[in-house]
Amino acid sequence: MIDKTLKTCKEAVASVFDGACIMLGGFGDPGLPGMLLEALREQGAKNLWIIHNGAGQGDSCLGGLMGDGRVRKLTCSFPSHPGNQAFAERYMRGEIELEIVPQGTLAERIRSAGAGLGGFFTPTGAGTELAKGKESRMINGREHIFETPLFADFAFVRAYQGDRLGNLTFRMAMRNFNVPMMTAAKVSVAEVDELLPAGQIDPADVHVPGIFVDHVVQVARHPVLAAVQKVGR
Amino acid sequence: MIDKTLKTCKEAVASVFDGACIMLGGFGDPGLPGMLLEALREQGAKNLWIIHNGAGQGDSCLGGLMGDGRVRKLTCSFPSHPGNQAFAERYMRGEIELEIVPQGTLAERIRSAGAGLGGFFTPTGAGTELAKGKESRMINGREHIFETPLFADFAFVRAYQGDRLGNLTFRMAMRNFNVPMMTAAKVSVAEVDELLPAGQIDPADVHVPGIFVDHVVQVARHPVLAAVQKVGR
Amino acid sequence: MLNRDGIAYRVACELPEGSYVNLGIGIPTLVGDYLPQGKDIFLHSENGILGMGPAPAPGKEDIDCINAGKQYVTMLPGGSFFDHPTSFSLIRGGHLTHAILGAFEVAANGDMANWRSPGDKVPGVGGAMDLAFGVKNVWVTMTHVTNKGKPKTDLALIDVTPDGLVLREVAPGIDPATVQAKTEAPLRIAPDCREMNVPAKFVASQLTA
Amino acid sequence: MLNRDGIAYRVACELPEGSYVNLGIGIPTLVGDYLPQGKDIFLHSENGILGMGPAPAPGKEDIDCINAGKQYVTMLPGGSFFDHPTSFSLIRGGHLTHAILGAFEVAANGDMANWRSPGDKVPGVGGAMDLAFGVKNVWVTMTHVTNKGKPKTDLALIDVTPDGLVLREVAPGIDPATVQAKTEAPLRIAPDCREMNVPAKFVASQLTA
Repeated sequence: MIDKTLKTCKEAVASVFDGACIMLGGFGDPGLPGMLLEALREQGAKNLWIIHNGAGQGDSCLGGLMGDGRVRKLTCSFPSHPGNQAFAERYMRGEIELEIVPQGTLAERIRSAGAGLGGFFTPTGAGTELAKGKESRMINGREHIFETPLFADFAFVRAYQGDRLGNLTFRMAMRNFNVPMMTAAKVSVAEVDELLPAGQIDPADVHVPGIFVDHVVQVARHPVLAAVQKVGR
Repeated sequence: MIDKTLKTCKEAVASVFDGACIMLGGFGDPGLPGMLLEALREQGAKNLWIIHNGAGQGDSCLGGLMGDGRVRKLTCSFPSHPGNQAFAERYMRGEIELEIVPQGTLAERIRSAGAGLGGFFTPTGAGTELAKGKESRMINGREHIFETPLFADFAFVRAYQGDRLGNLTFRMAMRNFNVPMMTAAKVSVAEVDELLPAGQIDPADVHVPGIFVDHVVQVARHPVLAAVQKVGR
Repeated sequence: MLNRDGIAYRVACELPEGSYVNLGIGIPTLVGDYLPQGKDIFLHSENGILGMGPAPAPGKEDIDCINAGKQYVTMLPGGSFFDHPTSFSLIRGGHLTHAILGAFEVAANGDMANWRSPGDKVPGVGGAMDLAFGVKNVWVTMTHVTNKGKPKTDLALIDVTPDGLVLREVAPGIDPATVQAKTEAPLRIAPDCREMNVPAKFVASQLTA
Repeated sequence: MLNRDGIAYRVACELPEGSYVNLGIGIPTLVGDYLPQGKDIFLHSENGILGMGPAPAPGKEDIDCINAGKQYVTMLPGGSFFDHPTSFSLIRGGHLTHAILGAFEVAANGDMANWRSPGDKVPGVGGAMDLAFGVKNVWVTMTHVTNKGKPKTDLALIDVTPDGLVLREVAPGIDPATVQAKTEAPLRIAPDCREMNVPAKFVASQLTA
C-alpha cells in the first residue's frame, strides 16, 4: 500500500542538506508552509537557496530562516514588502544573493521544470534591466527573452486536504505557486489541514494529483498564519 | 450585464470565414463540440485550417466536414485512427495539408499561445523526422527542439456546465484540449450540457474562467456522441 | 485637484461594462470601492482570483482569501480561483482589458519604472512587469510629480498616445497651464479638454505647493 | 510462446507497488486486466486520467470516461482528472514510472519507430513520442518480428541496456537460440536467464512459423 503520509514536519525536512535548493509555496499567508518552515529552522541545514515569491516577513517562518542566517540565495519577484527586515539587513550587507524574476515568469519557470520543458520565450521584461544577459529574439513582431526552467531539491507547500496517495486540494487563493512547485522538485512535501481517506477527494476536485507529491503531513496551521478564521468553503 | 449566451449553434458559427483557423476540442467523444460542428457544416465556410487531436471519424462532426471537402489543412497528433476514411481519402489525393505534432507538444503549443508566450523548447521529437527544419539546442545535456505557439481564429469545445459569464466546468475526461483551446483563439465558444445562473458554479470548481470564453450555447449533445448514458458525476 | 479617493473614483467611472481589471497596490486598490453600480466588471488579482468583491466586514475575513496586496477580500457571484501559471496566462496572454497600476514615474512614451524606486533599499518587481507587458490598457494612478521630485495631489487625466501625452481632463480648480508647469514631458491639450466631473468630497482643499 | 493475454500478464507481474503507468493501445491495454492484487498501481491515460480501473460492466459505461484508446473505463479510489497540458507535464516531466507501449519495431538501442508503420496510409504519432522521451522505464510489448517482417507470438522478455539487448526470460517451450534466430539484433543471454513462470492458459499451443 502506498502511504505518503508522515507523522511530523520534522521527518519531512530531515533530508534537507546544506546548500539545498528549496521552493516555498504561498503568496502572503495562504499556502505558506509555516510548520515545515519552523521544522526546517530547527533542522539546521544552511547555505540554502530559497525560491519563493517574497523574502519573508517578521521573525517567524521564512523571516525566521532569514534572521537565522541560513539563506545564501533568494530567487523571488517581490522581496521589498514592508516587514522584510530580516532579509533586507543581510541583503544590504551583501550576505544574500538576490535573483529578481517577474512574478509570472517565476511561476512559468517553475511550471516549465515540472513539465519537462527546456525553457520558453516571454515578452515580459524584454528591453528592461531584467533582460540583461538574456537571449532575446523577435517573435511575431515583438521582442521576447529566453527564460530557463527552475528546478529544486525540495518543495514545501501548505494545502487544504490531502490523502495517503498524495492527492491535494487547496482552498481559495492557496493554489498560487503551490500547484507548479509540487511538480518541479525532487522531493515535494505538503502540510495539510485535513488528511482524508483515499478516495474521499472527488477525482474532479484534485488540484495536484498524487503522482507529483512525495509526502503529506497533517498539522494545524502555524499560529502566526492563522490570525483570522476560515469563513466559507 | 454581461451575457455571453447564444440561443443557437448557428449564431455561434455565423462569423466563421473562408480560410479561418479553427481549434476543435475533444479527445474521442468527450469534449467534442458535435453540435457546433454540424452548424459549421451548414454554415458553409471553406478552406478551413483545423487544429484537433485527430482527423475525425465516420461521416458526422469532423468526419462530415472532411467529407464535405471543407478542410485545406489539418494540424493534429493522430489522424490514423480507424474510421478516418473521409480524411484519409482526401489526404491521399493531396487535397489536405497535414501537420503532425506529438500530442503533448500540440497541447503545449496551444497553451503557449493562450498564455502569451513566444514558444518553448521540448525534448519530445528531438532527433526524429518530426524535428526536421526545427531549431535545436542542447539544454541540461539533452537535445531539445523549439516549438512555436499555436493560435486560432475560433475555438469550439463541448463543456459540461456554463454560465452567462462564460465560466465552464467539464465532466471527467472532457477537459483534455478544451481548457487550453479556450485561451488561444480570438473567438472561443463552448456548447454546454447545462446553463446555470451566474454564481451557481463554486469559484473553486471553475475549470475555465469566463474571461477566456466569448460565447456559451446550451444544446443537447450530438446524438452520435451520446451513445451511452452518463452514470456518475 | 483630487484626493486619493477622488483619483480612484475618476478611474472607476472610466471602466466600461465587461472590463476585466487588475488593480495594483495603493490608490488602484481603492478603485474597487467605486465601481459603477449595475455594471459587470471583474477584478483580478495576481494570486489567482477573478471576481473580487469589496472588503469583508470585520470578523468575516477568510484566512485564504486575500488580494495581491495581502488584504482580505470577498468574492462576487461568478468568480473563480486558479493557480499562478493560469493567473499570469490570463495577464500575459492579453485576456485582461485593463490594468490600473501605481507608478512613481511615467515617461512620455508610457514606459513605467515602477519596479525599482530610486532610494529603495531592496528592488522588487512583483507582477507589475507582466501587467505592463501583457495588458491592452494600462492606466497609471499617481500623485503628480514635479521635475524636482516632490509629490503633488492629482491634477489631471492624461492619455499616453503614439504622439505623446494628451491632456484630457483637469481636476476641479486646476487649469491646463498649471498641469504643464508641473509636468516635465510636453503635453498636448485635447480639443475637448474639460474639467473633471467629480463629487465635491473628492476634491482636495488646495494645491499643496 | 505466449498469447496476447500472456504477454499482458507477464508485464503486469513486473510492475512494482507505487508504479505510475501509461498503457498504450493494443496488448498494453490488456495489462490493466492482470494487475497484481493488493498493490497500489496507478494507470494513466493521456487524455487526462490517473487511477483508471477495469472496464465498466455492460450498461455502466460513462459517456465521459474513456481511455486514450477510446474505450470506456472506470476510476479507482484516489484517481484524478486533469487537462492535456497537465497530462503531458506528467509524462514529459518524468513523473510516470513506466510506459508500456506497442511498437512495430525496436532497434537494439531501444529506439522505437511506432509512429509511422511502413505501408500506413496516414502517419500518426499520438502521445507515443512524448512517452518515449519522457518516461523512465519504457516497456514495449510486441509480437516478435523476424527480419522478414512476419509477426510471431511473443517469445521472450528482453532488456534494452547500454550494452545492447539482454535476454532475461524465454517463453515456455522456447529456447534462447530460437529467440536469437528470430531476432535481427544480437542478444546477450543473462546469467540467470530462465523460462517464464506463467499459468498454462497464457501459453500459445505452438510457434506459428
